[in-house]
Amino acid sequence: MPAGVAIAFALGFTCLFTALAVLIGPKATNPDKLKPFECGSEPIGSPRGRYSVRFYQVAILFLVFDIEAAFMYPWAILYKQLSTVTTVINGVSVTGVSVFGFVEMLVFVAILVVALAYVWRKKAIGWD
Amino acid sequence: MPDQSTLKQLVLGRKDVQDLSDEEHALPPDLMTVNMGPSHPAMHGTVRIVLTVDGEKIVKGDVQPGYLHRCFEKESEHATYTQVFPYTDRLNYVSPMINNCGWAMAVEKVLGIYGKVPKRAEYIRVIVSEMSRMTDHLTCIGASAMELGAFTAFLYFLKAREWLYELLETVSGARLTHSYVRVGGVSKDLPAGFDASLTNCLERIDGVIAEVEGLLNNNKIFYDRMSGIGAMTKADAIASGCVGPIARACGVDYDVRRDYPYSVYPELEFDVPVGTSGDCLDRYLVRVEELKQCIRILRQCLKQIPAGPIMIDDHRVALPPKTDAYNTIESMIRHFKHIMDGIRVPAGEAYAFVEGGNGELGFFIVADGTGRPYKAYCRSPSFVHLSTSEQLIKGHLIADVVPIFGMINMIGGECDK
Amino acid sequence: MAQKVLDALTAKWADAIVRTGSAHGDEIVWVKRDSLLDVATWLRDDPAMAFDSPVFCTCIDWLDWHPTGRPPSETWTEDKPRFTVCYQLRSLAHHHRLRVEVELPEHDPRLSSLAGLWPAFNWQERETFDMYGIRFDGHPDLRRIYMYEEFIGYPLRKDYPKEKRQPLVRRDDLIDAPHKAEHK
Amino acid sequence: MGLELTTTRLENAAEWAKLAKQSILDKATNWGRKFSLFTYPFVTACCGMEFMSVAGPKYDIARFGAEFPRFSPRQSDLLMIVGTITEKQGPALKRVFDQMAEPKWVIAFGVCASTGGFYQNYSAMPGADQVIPVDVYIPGCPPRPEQVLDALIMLMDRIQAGRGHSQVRTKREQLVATANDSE
Repeated sequence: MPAGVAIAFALGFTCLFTALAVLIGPKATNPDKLKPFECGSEPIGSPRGRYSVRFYQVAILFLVFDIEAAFMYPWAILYKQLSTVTTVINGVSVTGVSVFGFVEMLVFVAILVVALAYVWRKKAIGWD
Repeated sequence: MPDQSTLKQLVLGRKDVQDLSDEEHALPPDLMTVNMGPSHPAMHGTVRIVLTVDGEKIVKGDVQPGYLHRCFEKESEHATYTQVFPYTDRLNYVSPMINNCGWAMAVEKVLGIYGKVPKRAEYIRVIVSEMSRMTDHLTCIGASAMELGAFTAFLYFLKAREWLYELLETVSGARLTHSYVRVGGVSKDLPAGFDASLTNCLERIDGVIAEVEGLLNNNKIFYDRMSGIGAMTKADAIASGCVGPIARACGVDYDVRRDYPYSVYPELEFDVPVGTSGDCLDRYLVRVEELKQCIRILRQCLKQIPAGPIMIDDHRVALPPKTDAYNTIESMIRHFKHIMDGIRVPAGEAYAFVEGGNGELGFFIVADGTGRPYKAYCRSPSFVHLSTSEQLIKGHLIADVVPIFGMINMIGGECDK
Repeated sequence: MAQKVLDALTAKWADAIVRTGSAHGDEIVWVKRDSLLDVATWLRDDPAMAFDSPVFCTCIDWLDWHPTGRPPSETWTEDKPRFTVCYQLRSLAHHHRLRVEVELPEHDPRLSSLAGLWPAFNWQERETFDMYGIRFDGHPDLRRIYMYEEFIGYPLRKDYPKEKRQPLVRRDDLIDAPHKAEHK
Repeated sequence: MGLELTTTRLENAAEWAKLAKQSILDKATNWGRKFSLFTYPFVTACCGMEFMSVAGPKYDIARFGAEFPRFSPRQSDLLMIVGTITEKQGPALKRVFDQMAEPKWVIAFGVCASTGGFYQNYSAMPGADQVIPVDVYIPGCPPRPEQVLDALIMLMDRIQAGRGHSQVRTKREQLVATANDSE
């Protein structure tokens, strides 16, 4: 249920603001406005040319490590619950601290560090 | 514009499609032309570069200055010698006082009173130009650090620059466009309590420089973005007329204040930092070292400044004192004639140069005996350094254009005159 | 100090040199237009001269030049050359300076470019061309550097009025549209 | 219909009375716009140094919500013309202004941007308003940072009153549209 509310809120806000912008915002289009912005000069060269494949490579690598960072957020929130272990000793629940949460993330990061080392050695990150 | 295939072979040695061997039959991507236009934060707003890029690597850059051409020469031909001072402020508006001193020395050279300016005035000129040189280096390093992402260094240096602006404002009345120096001396004496506030300000700036050096000197990101970028060999630097911090970074041991000593620089000792590899990092280190030298010079000047007149007492050049001008008719006429017609400079041509913020800033004046210069050419270091930028950015990535332009310290007003 | 440069020059290039002089600490040598390139290469390559550092290149327009306090013979007349292109050179090794000046007539302001010898003059000659209309033969890419391509005329010449604007773009709803008046 | 579209010069009081009426929604949106100005610093010359000081730690422009410079006209609504505009720069300025999203305001920072200052010659343009409509002019060469902050507050009042050039133009278009529909 709370996830549903969160999603509803998110969608609600985005739709509200875009609707407001569309309704209230004044519109004045002129031919110059639709041209691409090139620091104030006449746009030259066509964007249709063949791009170097390196752009795609660097983008994909960024995606991998970006998602890795994204996974850390939920982990950070749940860190407290992950590392507290409640064991029941003769009827009394004792909460101790375990390193489960930390090790779990270490493993996750270690895998990606191996990937990073491989990519670094293959010089896929740099441009030359 | 040479067609794309020759460009590719010319620089990158890539083979054309026909003679590609089978296994490397991947189609080479087209060269893209990109605009790094006039209104771009890294271009200080006044330079347009048409970049021909292969992916991210720059194959050819056509640098086009001239977007801030405000006709310094044409305006100064229509103004008297003293009226040209406000125009010289706006040449290198990051260190305006040095331009003033340069113009004043050029006119004194044509007049023939080159060394006869009173000692105190010379000392005041050195003090205010060294303060102006400090604001130049502070702004240059701060702005290029900010362009590389080090926003804190920018704010620290801006704080230090504010202190200097306030001090320069107490001296000349304006924060930036001072028009303080006059032919034959300076317009006003230093305000009371100036020494104390200057020494206090210098200590604080020492602290700020130490802070920013701690931030930037061994900062991995800053080091990687700066070292090896835009390197220039010593021979190239000399042949392309580079001077100032950029030439010193390449190892050219040339500083106008020491090699062609003018004003009271022979009585001050300071050393000239010289770099080795000539890349952006060396330019940064040379500028930081020069900041410290400026502080050292200022401290010596404060100790050695003599009392005395601040204006040469040659009636052809100096204005009559205000008390005479209001009481006696002759002085009033002389005052009026001096202001309206300007200083009568005998016909002749002379070239005088000073060590500006970016290097040798010279003024070539042709005088024709009237009160207005017949020709006033300004030799601007930024224009010369910008002409080397086409070679410097070749082969680098697009992102490297930013530190190169930051460290060339191309000031629009001085570059486009 | 650079007097010995002038003596060496006159000794070596007696025919190419029109006259020499010195003003306010700078030694000046007037060179004929067609032998400028050889003198310049010699100045740069000769070990005794070693003028390796270019300082500036500009042009003086002598139109209606009448210096006060000077004999009337110096006022400019139609037959005298109108433009003088000055190259200032410096030798870092020998620590001396020299200004090479070439006088050009009004109808044919053309001389050989020194951009090949010193790269600094590449842009400075383009600036002199843009401002004074001096053609530099052999310059790799002689086009306007400060003004825009559509600009007509050479602004720093004495006969170009200071406020004659050639606007590229103006707002169309200006009350007093100056550029319309000019174009009519 | 008599409502002349191109210039935003207000000839008569009657016309201004019609334009001045603001609905609650207008007032609310103007209030929102006033305090969140994203500046596009069109920096060219010496005023750039003063613009740095204005954005710097001492005369902080962040206190007025206009601190974050956006270097693309798409994301900015206040065009600050900082420094001299030369004839060669004119087309670039006009193009950047046209590419800005509505509503947009313009501040001419310094006397060179307002009237060309003491550069009255073939290359310096006599003021940026030869090319684009300017809302607030700041005198001074360069203006003191306090003048800049004062000009910003002046611009905020104009935004709140709906008297910016782009606001007046859009209001006029609405009036003309409603006038045509009612016929």
